[in-house]
Amino acid sequence: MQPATTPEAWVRIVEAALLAAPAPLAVSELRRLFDEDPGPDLVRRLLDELRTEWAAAGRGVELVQLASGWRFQTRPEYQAYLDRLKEEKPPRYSRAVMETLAIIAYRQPVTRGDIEDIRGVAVSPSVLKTLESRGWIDVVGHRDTPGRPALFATTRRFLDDMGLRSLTELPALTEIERIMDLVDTSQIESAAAPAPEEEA
Amino acid sequence: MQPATTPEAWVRIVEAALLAAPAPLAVSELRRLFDEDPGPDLVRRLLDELRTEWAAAGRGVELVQLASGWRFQTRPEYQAYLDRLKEEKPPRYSRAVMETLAIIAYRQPVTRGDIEDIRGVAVSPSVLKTLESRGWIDVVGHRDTPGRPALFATTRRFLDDMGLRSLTELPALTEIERIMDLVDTSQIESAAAPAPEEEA
Amino acid sequence: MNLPLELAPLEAAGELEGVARLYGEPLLELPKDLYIPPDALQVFLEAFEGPLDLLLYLIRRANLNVLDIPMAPLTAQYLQYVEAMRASNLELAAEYLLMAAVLLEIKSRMLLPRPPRESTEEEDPRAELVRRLLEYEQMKRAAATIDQLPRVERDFEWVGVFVAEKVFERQPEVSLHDLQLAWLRIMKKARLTQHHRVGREQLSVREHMTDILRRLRAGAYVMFDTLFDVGLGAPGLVVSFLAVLELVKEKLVEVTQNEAFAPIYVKLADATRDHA
Repeated sequence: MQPATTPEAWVRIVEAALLAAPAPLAVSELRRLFDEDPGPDLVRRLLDELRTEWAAAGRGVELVQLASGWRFQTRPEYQAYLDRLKEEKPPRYSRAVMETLAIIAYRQPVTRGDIEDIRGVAVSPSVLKTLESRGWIDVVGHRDTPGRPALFATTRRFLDDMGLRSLTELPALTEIERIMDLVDTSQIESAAAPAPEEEA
Repeated sequence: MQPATTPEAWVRIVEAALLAAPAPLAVSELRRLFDEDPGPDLVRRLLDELRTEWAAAGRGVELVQLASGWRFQTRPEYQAYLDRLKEEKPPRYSRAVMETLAIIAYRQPVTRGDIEDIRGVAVSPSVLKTLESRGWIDVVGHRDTPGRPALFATTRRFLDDMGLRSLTELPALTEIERIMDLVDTSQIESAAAPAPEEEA
Repeated sequence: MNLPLELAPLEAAGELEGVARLYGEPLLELPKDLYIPPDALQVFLEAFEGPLDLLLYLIRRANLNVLDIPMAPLTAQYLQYVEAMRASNLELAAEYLLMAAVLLEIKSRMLLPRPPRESTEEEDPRAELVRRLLEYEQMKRAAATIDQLPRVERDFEWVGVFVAEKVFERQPEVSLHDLQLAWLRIMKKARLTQHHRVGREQLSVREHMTDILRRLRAGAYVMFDTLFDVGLGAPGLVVSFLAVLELVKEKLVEVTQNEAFAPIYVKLADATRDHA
């Protein structure tokens, strides 16, 4: 171990420790790095120096002080880049959500009862809530029947997210029906991935 | 997200990604960071630039190329300081573990029986378990002999943890092999023969 | 061939705890005239990774040529250790006894006169042992070398900077294909093909229905004329008109006209009722 005698050497040690640490390091912990305790004030000066140095270099990583200590972390502006490295698969909507969305898209405006009639099962409120919070459906009115059920329709945002200019650009149902006649039933079943019914 | 249009901005993105990555990043992964694929050569140039930049700054952290990609790691000279922050010492491995590891590394793929033949003693299952749970060896197949014994080999993780890019970077075996080749065959015929057969 | 072995007598084990932990080869330099207590012998035995390791130690310590091992003294020395271990009631691994048998067998074969003619063909009885010793020694050294390689967590640390993520939920991605499949599934399941043969035109009617409902959402009366965008052309106007008719049919809107040729007003049906 080289003897660390200069402030520059101390900064480098603190830097290496912070970069390798799995959790924020408190000043009290950083003091343990050295043979002789440099005291809290010197450690704080080293930290300030380090923070300034990294900020001046315009790096995508910055030194920040948190409740539990100091740590290096990426700047939020870089997250979009870092996200691209993520392996994890995006979440999938359940079949209930997708079918409800399809019914609303093609049969709008529809009530929850309409959807239940078509799907043949009860539609859980969480399914509609999922689509509403995504901004893809909303209530456009109420049907003038007992209970005055809400009428759901797709939103402009839905079209935007799907890359459509209007609902008429949705895949034509007649075409679907034609395909359906051609396609083997088992093929459809396997293509329509069996996402669990419950998860929204 | 700021548009990254200058080489300096690219370097900073690669740097942030490497600093934040929980595992080494391959060039192919780093290419995914950008809107438009910069191609492998440009990424390699950015990596070289980054490595040079960090080395020139005399930091306690360096950019290294390993079997599974590029990664920042602390320089060994700094370990004595960093150890002071550690709650527990890293495990020390017994000779049995290290010898088993060496045999697997240099003679892979090998069965437990092969290892026992070379060491002249039984290999306890705990030795293999230790190496497997460290992620340094795994079963890559089974030998087509009675009992179909498992064939062990070292992992990419082993190379990464040892700071190696490939098995060919393992330290050369001692001169014993050369001696064995030079030995007068009439004197020790079969002794000279078997050494090179399974070399990795 | 039968060089005298300068092997330490068994009694010559001393401060074994220290030396026994040494990782490396000539690890035990034992004082000559000390009695070995059984537990020290145990430590001594544990310092070796097996009979090959013990043999290598004996050979290297006596500075012998591995390629020309004097079998008689080596065997004698080895047996001495094994005997001492047995006498101390140490649990001796079977490998040590097996090796003793191997050594004795080689030694006896060496004593047999070789037929002069076949001497070049005949293998040295020690060959297999030598091969194993060399192979083991090589791996033993390789293990020591690998152990010296800088290793993560012992000699260096990975750098892992915290990723400061903005908290946002990752949303599922849905493609038109997914939507199509969903609809397909519905129709297969419910066998609705007959009843819901909805084409492009009808869909655009429904789109206009939604648009009109949105415009009426405020609850106020809206002039009938304003519901039609002339820019859509004749087909568009027809579709818009069909949408209004459909809305009326489904009792979603209320159309009012006070007298002939007076302006026609459209209003959400429910809104009307709210006020009523």
